[in-house]
Amino acid sequence: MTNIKLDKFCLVAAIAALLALIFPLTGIDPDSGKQIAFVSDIPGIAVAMALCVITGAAFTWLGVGRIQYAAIILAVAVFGCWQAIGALYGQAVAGHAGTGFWLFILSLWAFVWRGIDVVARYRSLEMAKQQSANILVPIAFGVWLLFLWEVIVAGFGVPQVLLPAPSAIGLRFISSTDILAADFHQTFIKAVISGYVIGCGSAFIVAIAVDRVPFLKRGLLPLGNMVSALPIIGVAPIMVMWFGFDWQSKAAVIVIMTFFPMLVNTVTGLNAAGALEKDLMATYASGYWSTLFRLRLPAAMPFVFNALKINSTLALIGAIVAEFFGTPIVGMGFRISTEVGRMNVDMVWAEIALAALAGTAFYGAVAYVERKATSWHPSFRVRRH
Amino acid sequence: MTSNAATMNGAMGGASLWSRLMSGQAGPVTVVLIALFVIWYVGAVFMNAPTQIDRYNRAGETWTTTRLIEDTLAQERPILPAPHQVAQEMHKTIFATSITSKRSLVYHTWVTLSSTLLGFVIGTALGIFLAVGIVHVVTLEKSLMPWVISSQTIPILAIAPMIVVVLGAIGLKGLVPKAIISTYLCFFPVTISMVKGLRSPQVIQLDLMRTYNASKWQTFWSLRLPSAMPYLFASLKVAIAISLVGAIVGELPTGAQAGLGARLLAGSYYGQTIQIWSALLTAAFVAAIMVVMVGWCERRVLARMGVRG
Amino acid sequence: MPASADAVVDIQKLSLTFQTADGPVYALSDVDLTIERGDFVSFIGPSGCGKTTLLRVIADLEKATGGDISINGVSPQEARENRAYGYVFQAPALLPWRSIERNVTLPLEIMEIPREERIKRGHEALKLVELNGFEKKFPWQLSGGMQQRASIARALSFDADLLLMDEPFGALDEIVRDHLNEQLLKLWARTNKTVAFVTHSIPEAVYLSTKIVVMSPRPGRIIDVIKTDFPKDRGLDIRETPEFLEVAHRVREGLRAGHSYDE
Amino acid sequence: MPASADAVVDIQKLSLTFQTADGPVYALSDVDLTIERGDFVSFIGPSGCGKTTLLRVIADLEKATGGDISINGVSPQEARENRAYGYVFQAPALLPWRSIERNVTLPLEIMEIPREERIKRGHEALKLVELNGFEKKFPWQLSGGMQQRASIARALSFDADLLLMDEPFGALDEIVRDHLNEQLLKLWARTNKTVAFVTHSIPEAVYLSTKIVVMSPRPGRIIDVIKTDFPKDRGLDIRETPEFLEVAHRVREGLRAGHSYDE
Amino acid sequence: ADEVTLQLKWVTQAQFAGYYVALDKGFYEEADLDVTINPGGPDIAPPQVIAGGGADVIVDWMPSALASREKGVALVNIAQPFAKSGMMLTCLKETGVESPDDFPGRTLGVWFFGNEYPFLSWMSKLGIPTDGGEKGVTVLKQGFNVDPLLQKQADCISTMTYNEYWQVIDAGITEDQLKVFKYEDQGVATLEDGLYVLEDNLKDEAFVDKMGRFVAASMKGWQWAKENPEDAAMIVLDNDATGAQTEKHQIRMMQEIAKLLDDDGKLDEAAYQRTVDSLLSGGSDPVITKEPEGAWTHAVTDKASM
Ligand SMILES: Nc1ncnc2c1ncn2[C@@H]1O[C@H](COP(=O)(O)OP(=O)(O)OP(=O)(O)O)[C@@H](O)[C@H]1O
Ligand SMILES: Nc1ncnc2c1ncn2[C@@H]1O[C@H](COP(=O)(O)OP(=O)(O)OP(=O)(O)O)[C@@H](O)[C@H]1O
Ligand SMILES: Cc1ncc(C[n+]2csc(CCO)c2C)c(N)n1
Ligand SMILES: [Mg+2]
Ligand SMILES: [Mg+2]
Repeated sequence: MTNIKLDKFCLVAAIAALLALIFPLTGIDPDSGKQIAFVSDIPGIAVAMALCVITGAAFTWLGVGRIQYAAIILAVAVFGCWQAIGALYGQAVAGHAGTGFWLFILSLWAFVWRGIDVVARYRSLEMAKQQSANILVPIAFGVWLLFLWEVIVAGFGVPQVLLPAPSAIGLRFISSTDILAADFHQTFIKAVISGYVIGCGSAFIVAIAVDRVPFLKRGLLPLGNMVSALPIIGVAPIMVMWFGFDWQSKAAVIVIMTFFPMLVNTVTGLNAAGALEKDLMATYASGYWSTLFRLRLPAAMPFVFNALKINSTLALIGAIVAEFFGTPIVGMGFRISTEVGRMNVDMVWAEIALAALAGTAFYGAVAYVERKATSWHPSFRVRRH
Repeated sequence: MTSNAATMNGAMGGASLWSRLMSGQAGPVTVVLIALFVIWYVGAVFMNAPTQIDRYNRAGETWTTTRLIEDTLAQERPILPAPHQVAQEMHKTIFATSITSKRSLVYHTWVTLSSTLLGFVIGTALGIFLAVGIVHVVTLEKSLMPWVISSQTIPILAIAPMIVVVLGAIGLKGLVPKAIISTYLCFFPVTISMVKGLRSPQVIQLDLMRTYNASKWQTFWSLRLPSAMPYLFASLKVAIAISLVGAIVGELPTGAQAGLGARLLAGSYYGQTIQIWSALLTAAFVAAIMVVMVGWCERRVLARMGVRG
Repeated sequence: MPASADAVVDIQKLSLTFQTADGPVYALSDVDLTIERGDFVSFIGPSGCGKTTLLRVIADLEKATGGDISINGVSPQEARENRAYGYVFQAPALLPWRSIERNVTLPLEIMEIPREERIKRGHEALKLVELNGFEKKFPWQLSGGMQQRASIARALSFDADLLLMDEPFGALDEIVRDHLNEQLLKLWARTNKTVAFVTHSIPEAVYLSTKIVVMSPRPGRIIDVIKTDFPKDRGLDIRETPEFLEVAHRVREGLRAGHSYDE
Repeated sequence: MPASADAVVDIQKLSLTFQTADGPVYALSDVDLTIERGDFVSFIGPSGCGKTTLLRVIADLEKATGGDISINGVSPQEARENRAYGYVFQAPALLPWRSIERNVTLPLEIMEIPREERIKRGHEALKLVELNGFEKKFPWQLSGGMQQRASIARALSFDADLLLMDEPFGALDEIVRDHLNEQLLKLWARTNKTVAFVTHSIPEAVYLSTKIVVMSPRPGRIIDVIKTDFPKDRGLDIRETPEFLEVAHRVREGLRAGHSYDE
Repeated sequence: ADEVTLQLKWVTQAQFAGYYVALDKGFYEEADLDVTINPGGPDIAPPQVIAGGGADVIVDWMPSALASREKGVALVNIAQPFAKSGMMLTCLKETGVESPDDFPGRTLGVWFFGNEYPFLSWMSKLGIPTDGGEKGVTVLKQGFNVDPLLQKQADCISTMTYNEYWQVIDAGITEDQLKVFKYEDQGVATLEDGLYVLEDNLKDEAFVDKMGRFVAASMKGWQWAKENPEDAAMIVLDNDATGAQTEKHQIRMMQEIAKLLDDDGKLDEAAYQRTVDSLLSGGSDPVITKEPEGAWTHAVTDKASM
């Protein structure tokens, strides 16, 4: 028995690209009744497809064991993507993509997946190399998803008002930075930050008070657990009614949304210190506050950060949804709901992109602080061996 | 020492009914609830007083404090309705109305509940599926995981209307778009917890399976999945609550269609705060009941698995 | 009530019952024991016989439900508040967010001893357990044995006259254990501290102690107290002497009598 | 390559290096060892010397980076795929959601042995460790010692000829340990299995083995292999004989030679 | 029967009584049509729905429809049942707003989501900036109700003659405590609640015929509703799935709506031109940038009146 293992992904890529050369690249123009474009009309895409067939076939036998090989197939895939975009917009394929075109995309998909796969398995003892590989994987995956989105929207000719292509969103993002900045300032800097700080801060203080008074702990916590299961979003119209149109009402919604996760987590965390450690402090006749600061708060930190992370995503979403119920005419939620009505869906997506960026950055920042503050925690520990 | 022993015995044996009540959970919860009601009433009086006084002034009436308090607790469109007003409205719309009527909260609850449950089931399935992929396929772990987290920073709730329209364009109407919004929200906690749960078997247990030369599937069924059960249930409690939020928000834009979200909106549209609050409280009860039911399933399953407690 | 002026721990008819959901657990019953100044007392007995519980009662981490106990002539609570003892738990119980040095000086910090003094005494304690050079490391960067030594240093750092040690060397391998046994004996001989020491190992108990307390379970009782008279500066080699083996044999017999195999 | 037809484990110039972020860790180096059918081999050595690693290489839980190893004449991987051995880990590693019976029959389930047969063999294994009557209990309802016995029953249930045991009695108290030692010896004498046994306790090693392998750390090497010739049906009392003490002394000297105190 | 899906601009209420009456009284059935009415709601944009294929015909305001047309959704007005605008700005007298000259420095509540165009053109006609400032007005995105006025968060709010205005009255404020500015009176009225379809579909003769029957049946419904306001309101209530509407409010709404209705639903070219001019005149930021072409047709109403 020979031990040759065929690389399945490369095989799929090669076959799909081969079929792509054979099947019609585009559909038929409904007006003229003629084929819109042939592979042979567009040298770029023909070359790219041929290249895919060759590399796919080669690596089907060779296997993509090495990182250099992965680099080659990723390079071929990037070239292919570039040609596909060129054909879509430069050669009027947009809106009429046919079987051949989609087979070509499938071939690229197999390449990209296999390439990412190899990079994901890459192991190096050099920190720098390993880290760049670790970052490259999700980025490459994300870029591929954007490409797919672009190609599907353009290829099927999805109306702009339903779903704009990433390129259109990107252009809009760049050309509207002033509006985006103003909205960001209103929603994020004013409402989210203040709501988050007040909500998490007050919950933290209340948690310590609750912890001091066992009666409250027994009485308030079960209710707290219930309240965190509430559709808090429902209070948004009430908050607007109570706190007015400006950012204060949004901050109030955020305070309510973030309060209970923080309360419940902090109280749980304050009880996380082990019995042994508590006994240890007792043998030193350590007082309440001394034990709180030296033992229980440090032990509670992982729980506190857990809540801070959950809340970082909740806060922005809360603010945006609350703007739905009345705002001054600036803010990310305002813009989203207004621009849908104006059929400027690309602007809507630019705001969504901004929200996703801001939310991810916020989460990342909290996660970073967590890593610094609780570097002692087992989950962050580098293995000693 | 002896005195110490005495107090301990005292605490165990002859404790007064009162202190025993208050040392459990039911007692304190009741007290806190009563306190909340008192605050609510006081709040209602204070928040509704300005408009009430305005109204007296406009009508040129004179008023006394007692009358003011009475009137603030009986407004038709109060800023903050009093608990008994909400209770009356809930009684009227839940018990005193035929459940097939469009004015019955039971009917609206059912509409919301059905898409909640559908979304919850799909979301849980999706969440588990993703987690299984992430745990078994390195590439998925590295490429997908960061995007799973980022996906939750997209304000899906704000673009819910657009989603409903776009899904409508591809022929998905009624229950499904709402359920999809629920799905989007509730797969996340399930994925995160299940990844943790499926990874929770200790190295030694995995090694054990290896010494038996167990296949991936055998390891999954006899080790990973059972270990993940506690994590799964913890996340299901979050997921079901969040799924309800999704269904409610998904109903907001569909305006005049049925559901608790539509009730919230319609109440808001006509400034009928009592209606808003009763829809809100109903949603809260539904959420609580669903969480309790998941907890009940959890206890049953874990008990069958022999977990102590 | 104190039996002798020199009694550090004086226990009379002590009993302790835990109230649990399944009914009462009689952890200790009718325990009488006096520990004199300078004594090295080992407690040995099958698992669950109440060794830890007894130590915890002395340390005021558990309240007796009957009988009398006094530490240095006062109640355990007062003794604890006077910081009369150092306690070494079975597990190291180091705080993972503090460096070794800051773990060792934790009790001094709580006693509000000035910083410089703290650091000085911390260094001394670490030197005693041969951990100098590891001050800035974090607990997880040390092996299990080193962690246990750090926790001993912590108990030594504030120089209490009474040391309560609950199976401090349980998790260590035999060689390291032998070595730490030697060190502990030296420290004890030099400083004239009083030590109460729980162990599962018969040779360890025999080697270290001036008095071996053999306990039996259900309810925890003292079934034998064996005095030894090896010199204070005994070496590890005494373990192969007939006297040693004889005492060890007596301990083993006592243990076996109180033991049931199905635990 | 196999040295003798009867060699169950044959190791030649085996070495294993872990690649870590801080640089390579040389866990095993140049290990030569033959275990014959019916041998009871104990591995003893300071913490971190590579005992577990060696056992894991034999079990194909770790891949050697150099040298040759064969189990029953085939590679460790094939041996594992043939289910050639039973492995007892240091901790019981019972699955908490399975009853004792279902824990013990887990390997049989994975080998797709029919239900009735499974239950029969499970019962037999449980009887061997004197746990009959506890089939329906869950692990947490058993004491630590009973759990460890259940895990031994699990390794015995599929009746492999080779038993690999990594400090199976490490966490037990001395009396229970003695008892289980006796039981294990009886089982071995009766079934003529081959056993590879890791321990920290010198008396345990001497008492149980036909061959004691003394190891030293950094990198893990074998520094002494001591053959004993006590009868197969030895009793616990041999531990007080001079021959026993002599072997123990030799082991202790070997250990001390390879030991450094700062671990 | 031919299937027709109608997307409304807002929730089920008497504002759309004609369509519900036509459905309920079987006028559509008589015209061999199988009509589905989809209610709208806040943040449902009818042009988006029709672009996505979710409806055949939509109810929309002309400013929004023309703006969408510029964004590439080729909407064409096929009928205009509402001849007059019901939009107004309602202020509390006590705030001292007497005329548009008093607007600068005030806070005004405005609906967005494509409903802001009439307001914006009015302000640009008055030369009042809408960005806050000393000389400008502060604009609030008004939510779903009249709270901003009642709670004095705004000096004036947008209301419809047939809806929000009465909610203010119901809240206990009397008519003489209010100052209203009707868009009709200010000469800035734009056409509301017209029927729009996609231009491409009109190439199809059968579709034009279907719409002809649809418009005819709908106008019959409107006629009936005008004549029987109480019954029409009850039909609306029957169709409201939230069960939140009240009889009193809907009857009153029907009566007000009746005042705005046209007889035959045929688009008045002059009114169209007025709307377009007003939208084009938006100063630096007009709602539409160029004179629309082909944005309306009489083809359908001509068929309907045959
Ligand atoms: N908090 C408690 N509640 C109920 N029972 C307890 C509690 N603590 C200990 N016990 C019981 O008291 C008995 C004595 O326990 P203790 O920990 O003192 O034993 P031990 O001699 O230290 O055993 P080991 O050698 O295993 O450490 C045991 O049966 C134990 O189960
Ligand atoms: N996966 C690993 N990666 C890196 N180093 C490892 C790994 N596993 C073990 N080591 C190192 O290899 C050496 C031998 O470890 P091993 O567990 O075999 O020791 P041991 O003799 O079993 O010790 P103990 O008696 O403490 O169980 C140790 O220094 C250990 O730190
Ligand atoms: C968010 C929101 N947008 C618009 C209106 C106003 N409104 C009520 S009825 C109606 C007429 C539609 O033909 C309009 C625009 C509102 N109240 N809330
Ligand atoms: Mg103990
Ligand atoms: Mg080991």
